[in-house]
Amino acid sequence: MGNDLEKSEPMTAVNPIPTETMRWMYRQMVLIRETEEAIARLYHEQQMRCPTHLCGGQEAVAVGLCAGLRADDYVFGTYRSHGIYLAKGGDLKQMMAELYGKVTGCARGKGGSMQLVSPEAGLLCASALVGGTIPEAVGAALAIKLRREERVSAAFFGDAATEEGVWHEAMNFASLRKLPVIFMCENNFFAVYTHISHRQAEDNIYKRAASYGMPGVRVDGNKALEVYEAVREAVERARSGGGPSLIEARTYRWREHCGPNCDEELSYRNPDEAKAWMTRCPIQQLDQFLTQQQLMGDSQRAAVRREVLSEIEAAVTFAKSSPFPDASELMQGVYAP
Amino acid sequence: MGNDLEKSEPMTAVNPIPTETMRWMYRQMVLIRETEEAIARLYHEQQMRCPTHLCGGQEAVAVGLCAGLRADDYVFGTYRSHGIYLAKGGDLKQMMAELYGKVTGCARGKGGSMQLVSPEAGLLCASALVGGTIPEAVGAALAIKLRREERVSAAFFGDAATEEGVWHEAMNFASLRKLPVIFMCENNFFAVYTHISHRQAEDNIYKRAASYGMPGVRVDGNKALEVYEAVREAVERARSGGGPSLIEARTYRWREHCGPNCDEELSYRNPDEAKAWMTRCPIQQLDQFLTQQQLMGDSQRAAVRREVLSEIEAAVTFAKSSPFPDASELMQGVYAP
Amino acid sequence: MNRNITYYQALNEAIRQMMETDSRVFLFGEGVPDPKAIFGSTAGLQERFGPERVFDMPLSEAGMTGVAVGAALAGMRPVMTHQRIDFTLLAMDQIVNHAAKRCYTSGGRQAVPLTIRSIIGRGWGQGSQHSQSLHAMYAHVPGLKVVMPVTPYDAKGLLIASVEDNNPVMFIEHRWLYGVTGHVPEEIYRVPLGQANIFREGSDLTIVAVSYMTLEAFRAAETLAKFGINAEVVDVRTLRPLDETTILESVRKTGRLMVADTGWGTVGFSAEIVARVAEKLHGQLKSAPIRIGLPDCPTPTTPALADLYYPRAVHIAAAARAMLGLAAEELPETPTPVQLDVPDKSFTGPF
Amino acid sequence: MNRNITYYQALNEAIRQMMETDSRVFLFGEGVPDPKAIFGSTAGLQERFGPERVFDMPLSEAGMTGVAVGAALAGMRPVMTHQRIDFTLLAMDQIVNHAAKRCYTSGGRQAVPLTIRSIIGRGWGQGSQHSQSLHAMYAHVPGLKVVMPVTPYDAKGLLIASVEDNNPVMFIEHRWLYGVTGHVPEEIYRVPLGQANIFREGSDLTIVAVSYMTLEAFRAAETLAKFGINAEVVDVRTLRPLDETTILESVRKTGRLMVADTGWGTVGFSAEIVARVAEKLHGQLKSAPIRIGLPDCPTPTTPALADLYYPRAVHIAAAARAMLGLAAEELPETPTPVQLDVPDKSFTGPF
Ligand SMILES: Cc1ncc(C[n+]2csc(CCOP(=O)(O)OP(=O)(O)O)c2C)c(N)n1
Ligand SMILES: Cc1ncc(C[n+]2csc(CCOP(=O)(O)OP(=O)(O)O)c2C)c(N)n1
Ligand SMILES: [Mg+2]
Ligand SMILES: [Mg+2]
Repeated sequence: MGNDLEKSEPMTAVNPIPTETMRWMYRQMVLIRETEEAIARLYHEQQMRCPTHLCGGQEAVAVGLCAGLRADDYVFGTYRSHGIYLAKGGDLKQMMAELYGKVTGCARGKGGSMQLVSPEAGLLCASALVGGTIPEAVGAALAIKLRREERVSAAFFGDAATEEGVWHEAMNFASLRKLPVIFMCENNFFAVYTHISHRQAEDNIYKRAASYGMPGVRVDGNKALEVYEAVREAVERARSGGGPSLIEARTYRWREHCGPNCDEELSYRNPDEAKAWMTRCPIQQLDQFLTQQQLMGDSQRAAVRREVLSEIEAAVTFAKSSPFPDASELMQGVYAP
Repeated sequence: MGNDLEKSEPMTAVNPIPTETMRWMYRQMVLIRETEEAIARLYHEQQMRCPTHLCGGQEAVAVGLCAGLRADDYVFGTYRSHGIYLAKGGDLKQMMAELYGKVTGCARGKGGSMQLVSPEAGLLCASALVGGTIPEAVGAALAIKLRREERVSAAFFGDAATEEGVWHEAMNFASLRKLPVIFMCENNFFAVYTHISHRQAEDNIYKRAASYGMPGVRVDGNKALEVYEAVREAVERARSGGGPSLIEARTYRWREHCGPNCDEELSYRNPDEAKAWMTRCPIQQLDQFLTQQQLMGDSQRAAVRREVLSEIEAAVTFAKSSPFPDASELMQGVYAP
Repeated sequence: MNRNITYYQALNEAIRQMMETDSRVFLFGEGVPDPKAIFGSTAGLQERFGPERVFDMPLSEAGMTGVAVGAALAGMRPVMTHQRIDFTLLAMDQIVNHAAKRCYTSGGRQAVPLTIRSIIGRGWGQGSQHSQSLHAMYAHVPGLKVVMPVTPYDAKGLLIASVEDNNPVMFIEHRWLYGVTGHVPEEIYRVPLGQANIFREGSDLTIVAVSYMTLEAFRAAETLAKFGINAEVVDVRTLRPLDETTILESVRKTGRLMVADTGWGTVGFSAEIVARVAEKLHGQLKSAPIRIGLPDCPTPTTPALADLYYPRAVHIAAAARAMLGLAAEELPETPTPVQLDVPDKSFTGPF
Repeated sequence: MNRNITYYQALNEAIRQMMETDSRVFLFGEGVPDPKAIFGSTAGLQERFGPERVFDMPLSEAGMTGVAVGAALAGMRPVMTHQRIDFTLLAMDQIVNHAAKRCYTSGGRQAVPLTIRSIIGRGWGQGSQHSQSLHAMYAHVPGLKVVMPVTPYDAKGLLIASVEDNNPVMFIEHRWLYGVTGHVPEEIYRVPLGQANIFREGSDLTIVAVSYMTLEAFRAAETLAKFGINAEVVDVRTLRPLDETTILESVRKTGRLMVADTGWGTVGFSAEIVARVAEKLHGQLKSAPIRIGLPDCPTPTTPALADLYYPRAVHIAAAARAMLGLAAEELPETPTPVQLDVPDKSFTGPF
């Protein structure tokens, strides 16, 4: 599918990407991938008792986005937000504990995998309702503008979310008020089992930005650096008062829509297409690039793996050993004091 | 504003408009104009006790649309539907009686001006909710396609309705399924007192059709023939399986948003702009054209006026002399048998 | 000093004072800056605070409610207006699935300090899509607060309390109340959410009333007084959280319950009041409770039927007499001569 | 011949037979043609009737409900599915402002023969946005019908009656019922809308139950029988129009009322039942009525709290004992050992 991409080469000589940023992206992608893999392994123990949507294969989008954001910027996610939660700097222990329904979870066990939240990391809302957080991201951008802050706000959503009316309403208002928001569409071509061609008249998400007088670009969502560059441009525009941008990042989900398994046997996706995407693994691609550029060697690669795995192991242990919320918490927190 | 129109000349030599059609358009516009004027005069008697949105000045859009439709085609309107109701062939007596809340009304006095309906004329729904009938028109088009009929369905809506999410959702689905529907946007630049520039990022409604792979054109909504030609093209496309079209017809409301009065004193609209539009009266323009082409003379013009005025007088008499619904009707018709 | 102002002026003053004292408060909605200014309740505010903090919005109820929720999550305190509560149905996903859930589902770490103003009403052929009274739907949802002020005093005090509250509040006004006058202090004050108000003391029966129906109930009570019947009128004011204590106390005292609601009875707010009393005061009612509300059908536009659709003081009074076992009697219809689909100028307070 | 099939098979058969007998019927919704086929209820239908009459839809709940309303106005009989009732909140404007109003507001000249299937449920950490039971909101609205079948027999008979009905019907299924089995005739038959069902006869108290709670109530009744308490379980089946007669008759007989609802109690459906009984059977209850429903808070995801959130047979049985003035007693929890957030395989009928 490379051919239907706007640009295929990630690097511009003009404005090189800092090595640290690239190393960070690599590390975050490995962290996300290994976390999802660990969840996939452990889910069968049936101790994580909530619907769980893994993002394996799509890591470059969340990481490319967050690489371009500051710690105090806002992001809004979906039910598939493990990646964005971790990329934005959410605490892994708290995330794991949330999946295990423990009181030490990021939502004290009340939100589960679909509603991860990390106010301190800037993830203000992840919603189980498709499209639900898109206008909310615009609202956060409005808050930023009203307070004359330098922050930006990012809406992270899937291809099907653009079919919801609120997407259209949010795009229009964001552009009307020139708000500092980035619409990051993670186009993995599917809504559960339904291909985009059965849901959308045209496969042209990024082009629809024109309806709102907004710049829109399409990038290879499996190339972290390409995503990052588009984000960097959009963020500069937003911070300098230039208003919102739409980025369509095309990528692919490796596992089933919801749950820990793979589901080729359901054959709603073309196996060759799937294979093609998997050979274009976002992590391997960045790995190769860093290796070629001699920015990463075997020892570093191994170190990253070691660190990440022990972090995950620690998080799982923390989650499993944490207590469940006390019965008294059932009726607590319905209203804010 | 002529300059920001796609095409300004109504006539094409290729496919001339039948004289009968043009005469019919003239007559219908006069009928609608005089009906609205009569309502404006009579409203102060406070016998029409429901919110009433007049369409004076915008007649060419409804008439240009319906001139291109067949009697068995469907239309869906808004709370401002006197024009579309009459243009599509709705019964004037029943409309007047409805405004007077009489049992002889098109909705037995239960719908009022905002919810006119005429199943026999093909007006299936007019809604007091902005945008509400747009997807419904698409649904009727789906019914047409499922039944393999030759009809088309038309959604008639204002500029602000395109801000509603359902417009986006309806546009996408109509194009996805190549449904025989015409999206007729009556852009009078205002939502109540609010100019389009305060509501929409771009003044480009017709261009947004591209997002859905749908043809979109902008026409001078004060030129009935120009509207008609765009409709004729769209209808041909729809009937021949070519799918939906979007038409943006730019026009201007002469009176207040809701009610019988003019409201220059509120000065939310530029008086020069208003004057410019009024001098471009849709009826006068067609009148001039027909006169130039010697398709209409003074006697015919006078005859039309005479007929129309007596029709209206008869309708008002009918409405005023009709009985109110009986008390027993209050709880009737909540459910269909 | 006893200053009487109107309901809409009280709302206007509350918003102005909140915006003056808290830079996080902003106001938006269809028609907010327009010449009609939401029945005058937003008049002058854009001039005063500028188009950044006070603005109109696109016709995007769902999206704009989401914008408000997002701004609230980011630390602002938005006040949003809908010209009719019917329009809030387009925003139900944001209100019920999002705003109402955020605090609980974040383990209490987040708050959505959001006030959503909307308007219910009656009269002038508004019809089935423009005159619904849908507060019951919101009163059903934990995580939301639902407020319906009747007097100018409460309008200001409850609006200030709502804007200062850290939760999503459905603040529901009634078209026929904007012209009502009453005493309103100039300074900032609060009427706490969750407290009902004994609008009129009485001993023979309790009429629990919602929004505008409080005035019809009050008028009915005055009529009943002429027959020596002393009705207590309880203005619910806040439907959620509900002030069960005040209501139960009153019913315990009078032994009789009538509920006068602006909405439909079936699975409505009035059902909750009757159910609470049945559960908590079993065997203490001297007669069967009565619900006065809209008949179980949509709103007809024709005045001929609308006049029969909306319950008024006469119906409340008649029902009260029946409840007390008194013979049916022709009760004086007020106002007379009757034009029932417009507010009664002779009955605008001060309350 | 006594054929036992599952709830989802019964639904599937109903749709298939309706589509075979009436070319105006078509079926669409998210996931309708996908491998999971809405818990199997739409399996094979696209293969059988083709992609024109059976299709998936874009993520556009509001717009697609409008499409269904428009198709119905144009003479079709759409069957729409929503995978969760939470999603119908995006379509409230079309359902409440449009579908519910068309017949009345056209003076009875139009009909909207539309069936909207949606799903409620419990368990497996669905959480606050994916497990609400919002039927009360729809039961409040005149012009809508609301159906909640429990048995496979009713699932088929009520779905056929709904599709044949000329009004918008909210047809609400429960996730935990799809695997339940029961006797279902092969031929087309109807279970009339508006008729409750005495699910279990009894004399000591009446348990009016909604959807899945009918099974928990039934199980509770079996437990209570061991204590010599004979509970009558009334399955409401249709919430609107409501079969008041059957309910009142049962309560008149038993003199005791409990309502077991899948939703919230406050301003919920259970309030309506209690209110009706209070109005129509004043003084005839031997003890205060009891409502069993969800606590007044959103759904927590963690099983530790969800297990406390959803009422079960033990709670119903305990409440019944209390109502009858019997000493509290440790009641056997079924199923045991307990995994409360998944359906109990040992309790799938036949019903
Ligand atoms: C409003 C709403 N409608 C339907 C659903 C059911 N649903 C959950 S995820 C999903 C697919 C969404 O696809 P996409 O937006 O592309 O995101 P992806 O899952 O591919 O990451 C659907 C239909 C929902 N959660 N919310
Ligand atoms: C969903 C909804 N939101 C708001 C309103 C209030 N309202 C009635 S008409 C109107 C203006 C609509 O403008 P437009 O669509 O351009 O149509 P026009 O009145 O200009 O013909 C508004 C905001 C409504 N009726 N429905
Ligand atoms: Mg997707
Ligand atoms: Mg307009």
